[in-house]
Amino acid sequence: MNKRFNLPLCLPIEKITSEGLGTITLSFTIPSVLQTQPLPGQYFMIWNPGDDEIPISISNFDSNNSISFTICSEGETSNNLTKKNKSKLIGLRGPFGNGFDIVEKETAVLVAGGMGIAPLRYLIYYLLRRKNIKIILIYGAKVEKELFFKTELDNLSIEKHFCTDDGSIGYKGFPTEILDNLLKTTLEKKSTEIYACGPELMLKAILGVVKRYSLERFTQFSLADRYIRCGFGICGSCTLDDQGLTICHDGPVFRGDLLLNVKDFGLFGRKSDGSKFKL
Amino acid sequence: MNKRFNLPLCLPIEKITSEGLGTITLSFTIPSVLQTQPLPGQYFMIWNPGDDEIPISISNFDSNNSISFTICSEGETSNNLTKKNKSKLIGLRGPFGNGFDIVEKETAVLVAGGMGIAPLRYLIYYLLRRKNIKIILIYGAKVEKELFFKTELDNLSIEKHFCTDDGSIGYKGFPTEILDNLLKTTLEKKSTEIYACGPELMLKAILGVVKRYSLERFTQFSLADRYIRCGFGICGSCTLDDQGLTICHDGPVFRGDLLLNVKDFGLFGRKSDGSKFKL
Amino acid sequence: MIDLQIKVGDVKLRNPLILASGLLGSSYSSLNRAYENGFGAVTTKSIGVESRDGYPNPSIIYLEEIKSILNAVGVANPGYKVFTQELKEMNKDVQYVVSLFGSNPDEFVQMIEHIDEHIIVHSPSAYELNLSCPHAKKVGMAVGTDPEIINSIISCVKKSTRIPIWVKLTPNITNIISVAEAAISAGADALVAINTLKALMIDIYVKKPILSNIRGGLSGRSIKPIGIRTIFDLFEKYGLEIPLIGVGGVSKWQDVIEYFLAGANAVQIGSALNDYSSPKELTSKIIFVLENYLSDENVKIGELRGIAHE
Amino acid sequence: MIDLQIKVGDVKLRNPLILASGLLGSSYSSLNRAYENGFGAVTTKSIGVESRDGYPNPSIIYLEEIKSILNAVGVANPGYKVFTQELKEMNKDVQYVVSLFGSNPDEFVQMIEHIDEHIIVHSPSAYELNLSCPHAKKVGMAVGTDPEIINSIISCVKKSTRIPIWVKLTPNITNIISVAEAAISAGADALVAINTLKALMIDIYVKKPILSNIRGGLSGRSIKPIGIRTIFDLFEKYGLEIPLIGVGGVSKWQDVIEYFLAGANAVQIGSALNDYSSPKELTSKIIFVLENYLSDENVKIGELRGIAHE
Ligand SMILES: Cc1cc2nc3c(=O)[nH]c(=O)nc-3n(C[C@H](O)[C@H](O)[C@H](O)COP(=O)(O)OP(=O)(O)OC[C@H]3O[C@@H](n4cnc5c(N)ncnc54)[C@H](O)[C@@H]3O)c2cc1C
Ligand SMILES: Cc1cc2nc3c(=O)[nH]c(=O)nc-3n(C[C@H](O)[C@H](O)[C@H](O)COP(=O)(O)OP(=O)(O)OC[C@H]3O[C@@H](n4cnc5c(N)ncnc54)[C@H](O)[C@@H]3O)c2cc1C
Ligand SMILES: Cc1cc2nc3c(=O)[nH]c(=O)nc-3n(C[C@H](O)[C@H](O)[C@H](O)COP(=O)(O)O)c2cc1C
Ligand SMILES: Cc1cc2nc3c(=O)[nH]c(=O)nc-3n(C[C@H](O)[C@H](O)[C@H](O)COP(=O)(O)O)c2cc1C
Ligand code: FES
Ligand code: FES
Repeated sequence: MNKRFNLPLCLPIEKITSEGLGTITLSFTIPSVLQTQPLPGQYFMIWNPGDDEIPISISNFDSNNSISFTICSEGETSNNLTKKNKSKLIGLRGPFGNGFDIVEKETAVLVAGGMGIAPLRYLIYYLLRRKNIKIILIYGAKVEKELFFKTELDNLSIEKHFCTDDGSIGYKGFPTEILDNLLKTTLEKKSTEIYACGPELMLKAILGVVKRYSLERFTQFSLADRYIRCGFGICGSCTLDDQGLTICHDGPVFRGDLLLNVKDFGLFGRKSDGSKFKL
Repeated sequence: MNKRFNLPLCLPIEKITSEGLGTITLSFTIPSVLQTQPLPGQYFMIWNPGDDEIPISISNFDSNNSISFTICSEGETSNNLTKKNKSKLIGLRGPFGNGFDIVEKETAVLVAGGMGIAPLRYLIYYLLRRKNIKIILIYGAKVEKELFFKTELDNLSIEKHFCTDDGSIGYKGFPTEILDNLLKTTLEKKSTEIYACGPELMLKAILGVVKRYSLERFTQFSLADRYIRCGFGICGSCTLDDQGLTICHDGPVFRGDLLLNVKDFGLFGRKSDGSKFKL
Repeated sequence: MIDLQIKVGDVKLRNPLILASGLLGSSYSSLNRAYENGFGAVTTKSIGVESRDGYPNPSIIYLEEIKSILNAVGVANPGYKVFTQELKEMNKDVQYVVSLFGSNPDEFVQMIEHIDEHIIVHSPSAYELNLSCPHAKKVGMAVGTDPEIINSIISCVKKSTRIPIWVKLTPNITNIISVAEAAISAGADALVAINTLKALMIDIYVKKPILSNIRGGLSGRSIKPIGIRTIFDLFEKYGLEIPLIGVGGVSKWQDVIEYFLAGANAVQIGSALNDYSSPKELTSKIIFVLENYLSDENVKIGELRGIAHE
Repeated sequence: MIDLQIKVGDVKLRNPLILASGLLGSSYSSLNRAYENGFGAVTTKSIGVESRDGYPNPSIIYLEEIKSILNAVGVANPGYKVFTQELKEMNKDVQYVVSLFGSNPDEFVQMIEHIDEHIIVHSPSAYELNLSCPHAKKVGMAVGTDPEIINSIISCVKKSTRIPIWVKLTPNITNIISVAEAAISAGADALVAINTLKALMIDIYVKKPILSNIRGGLSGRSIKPIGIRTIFDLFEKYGLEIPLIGVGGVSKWQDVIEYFLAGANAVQIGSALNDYSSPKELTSKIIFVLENYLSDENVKIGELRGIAHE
């Protein structure tokens, strides 16, 4: 049962793992009486009491009810969160959003850009439990140091393609190029589902690629560049033009065919005052 | 499922049966989506919109969700209710109270005084559905005309003992005397459960009788002489001294051994202002 | 065992759960029972000078959907003289609070002097002045929104008795501080907040208000966030200056803690009686887990007071 | 098919369900969508003179137990000039109401004149003055409890526009008639009631208020009996003299009827969005059964207005 905690569930930080570059993973154990089974792609509102509360994807969840969030220091709140000590109480409100639609196809191609690896990491573990799905991860970052979970991923028996803008490791270039190449060569398109997460501009580029192969309906994009307030789709802070769908509730995962009609996809975000900003 | 309607369920009067002497039976059909299965001895708060709401026992309930209440004109509200027309809306709030504890013994002796027949009528039909219970009804009233449901009861194959104060029909005297006589002669005490309803003074007399046979634990009394306001045991209008049990919620049915410790049983009631009055 | 004793001013209670006024409070028997069943103190139904039958039924309705109650009992009571007889029957170990309503200082003084005179051995722990009932005419809220009347009632009452005076405030007001100020400056020994919120419900088939009195007061879980806010407001303004008793929607152990954190010294419980099969079940369930929480957090309950303001 | 058309003064709506201010109202897209999804009209988020980021999160919390919401968004908005751009994108068939907040008559006039000037072809159906937000400083309730300020705001605004002025009132007040009176005498075209109730919630482990702003406003089913009572009060006093829009806890078709019986001409719906999977599901479920009820009872919806007073 995917129970939602509507009020912040305040739990002590059980484990803090440094991922490098101002990025940490916080783990908590959800009391087993409060059974929940969140999906990859769903997120929680993470409350740092006395400070602020921000949306963070689930970067792992295991059968022991241990839940992890990987937070990158982007601004004040995320930065404060990366500096919390063990045992401090953090409020978890969620899970929110639709999560990825887990499709039983032969191949799952996961495309991550930067922090976009967080929800895809949980997706990998989730898919690994289904033995019959082949997983291909394409993961890019600016530099090697920003390739979080590199060692952990190296230990997994999945197909991996790393890339960096500067070529410090892996392919020199963008994940889109690798994806394009795979689609052009080895990938059996009919049996492939694509899952992408990263900056909206990268997602926009991916949409361009998959469209060329008419795969937009089979590509799921997880968006993150809108201000989230309520998380359950009522305040309207995070709507996409023109359809008025909310990222927090109707998303954050959308299929490419829908995004083709989203006027501001890859162009504008919305700030907390509701005004638009250029992405 | 014994669902309770906490807000008045407003239903049209479906059938009005005159029982004589300012007494009528109102029947309603509870929509089957609102499944409820009230017990004999439970009551509803019957709301005459624009007027008042008074506690009335269930005098029948059948498998077609038809529920009946038999109301005797005692004062303003009950009198107004007896004059309602078919199709008028009446609010039903309930069922409330504990109801009779249906005991699987060989013999059930039902002792009714006057209007006390109402809940026992439903109890009879309820018990008749359990083939293996022998039913003996002792039913007394002041005069023949106050023996409600006489014809209907005559048609039932149960053992009946009628009595009236003036001997206009049946035994001349009180139900207590008949009960005493049965207990003295034919009744196998170990396999008998007694159910009594009527004016509290009569109930007090019955308690005196059954106590002589040490049957107070096996005699259930349904009380009605306290002002009922909430029906669910929170306002305290209907408490019994000294234990502070409520008639509306802990009762209206109590066993005799408990009533032996109720200081005001058969002595005092409480009015709507909370003051005591002599019964 | 965890110590749950608390103090409301000079009044010491074995635990912080007080039975609220108007619930199981019209006879000595139900008050005794509630105390035996584990409440730290019990409050009587509000008593007035004259007897009142209250409003016709329906006068108390449970709103399942929001776990709340709508009532307009109309301060039914037998009058203070008759009720004094009930008080004489209270068990000697019971800590009880007598709730009173009236329309002017004289009425309150008259009732209190009578009770003080007739109940000498086992006096009430406090008098609670109901200046907040939303549905009775000329009393309760009608006097409880006017700081001047409040001030004069309390000043007079304080002169006539040595028993602590608790003042129960209404939330149906623009600014509760105005009346709290009047109560405190007149010498109130504790503030009790909140009473019910003015509310109404209509049956859509009958097309009439359900309560015979049309309007009534809303209580129960739906009003807890308003009760918490009120206690928070009062503690923010007065800090430790005056004891505060939190009422409104307490039904679980967490609610007790929440009221303490907001600034309360004790809580009253009313509507939640309907959530449990008996008063005993209510108090024992709440107290059991409350004790666990306090021992986990390693604090005394009193130490939680007002902590949410830090 | 049953006719659900209603009129709020001169404003004709295809059905009586209006999207309440602050819900899905910050972009033209969500307003268009809500209207397409079946609302009779949609209200924008309250807009002010300057842009505001609103309060940090948590700012909106769902209280499952009482099916209610506690919020202190802090009237986040991009300022009226930027927001006018959103209004330009509204679909031409959409009936929309622009909600405004401000701290004095000039601010309201300034905003309205700007919008009137820039949105000529497809004007708002009404301006709704938010004189009732409980958690923003110097605006909303801060002005909405003072009859004099209300009167001067509305008088000035009425002189500057021909578009109907709806006035949204706060329930956090001793006597709502005092402010209603001021609004009506200054020329308000409709009253909207109620906004949220001042409330607060504390986490017992963190021991702090959950909302970053500490206090917030309570909405949703728990406040319905208070909203109904308020509309009843207003209709009792003013009868057909002024249109009334009922807000607070509407989530089912029965609630719509109940508000009409109390005296409303239309209702607004906010928190209940969370009870349905989409605005479309909400409106279609409500409208479907509403139509059945009206045909069973053989009345037009408008004929139900105020019937509970008879
Ligand atoms: C669905 C979703 C999932 C996310 N998952 C992750 C994740 O797993 N790991 C991770 O590190 N980050 C994730 N983010 C991004 C993260 O929420 C922002 O980095 C964070 O909110 C920044 O807050 P701040 O106060 O530190 O920075 P600020 O200085 O306040 O802002 C930095 C940037 O973050 C944005 N931001 C601030 N507050 C919010 C908010 N409430 N909602 C959305 N954006 C906001 C600002 O608009 C700005 O662009 C996710 C965002 C969304 C919407
Ligand atoms: C559990 C229970 C079951 C009952 N079942 C039946 C029944 O099946 N049929 C039947 O005819 N009567 C029944 N009664 C009695 C019935 O409720 C009263 O006769 C009725 O309330 C009288 O109201 P009135 O306004 O007509 O009379 P009034 O003139 O108001 O009073 C007449 C008498 O009824 C009592 N009474 C008035 N209102 C109430 C009230 N709210 N609660 C309790 N007593 C009240 C008065 O104290 C007085 O003794 C039952 C009562 C109880 C408590
Ligand atoms: C049926 C009922 C009767 C009440 N009678 C009184 C009363 O006589 N005097 C009073 O001060 N408060 C009275 N109240 C209010 C309660 O004491 C309490 O303030 C209110 O119900 C909020 O608490 P709760 O949510 O725990 O019920 C009554 C409440 C109810 C439900
Ligand atoms: C998240 C949220 C934001 C709100 N913002 C506003 C607002 O900007 N202006 C306003 O007048 N009311 C605002 N309100 C109040 C609603 O419009 C409405 O009056 C209140 O929620 C009661 O209706 P409901 O119970 O249907 O939600 C807001 C309510 C919520 C829940
Ligand atoms: S954050 Fe409120 S609608 Fe998305
Ligand atoms: S009628 Fe309220 S307790 Fe019995």
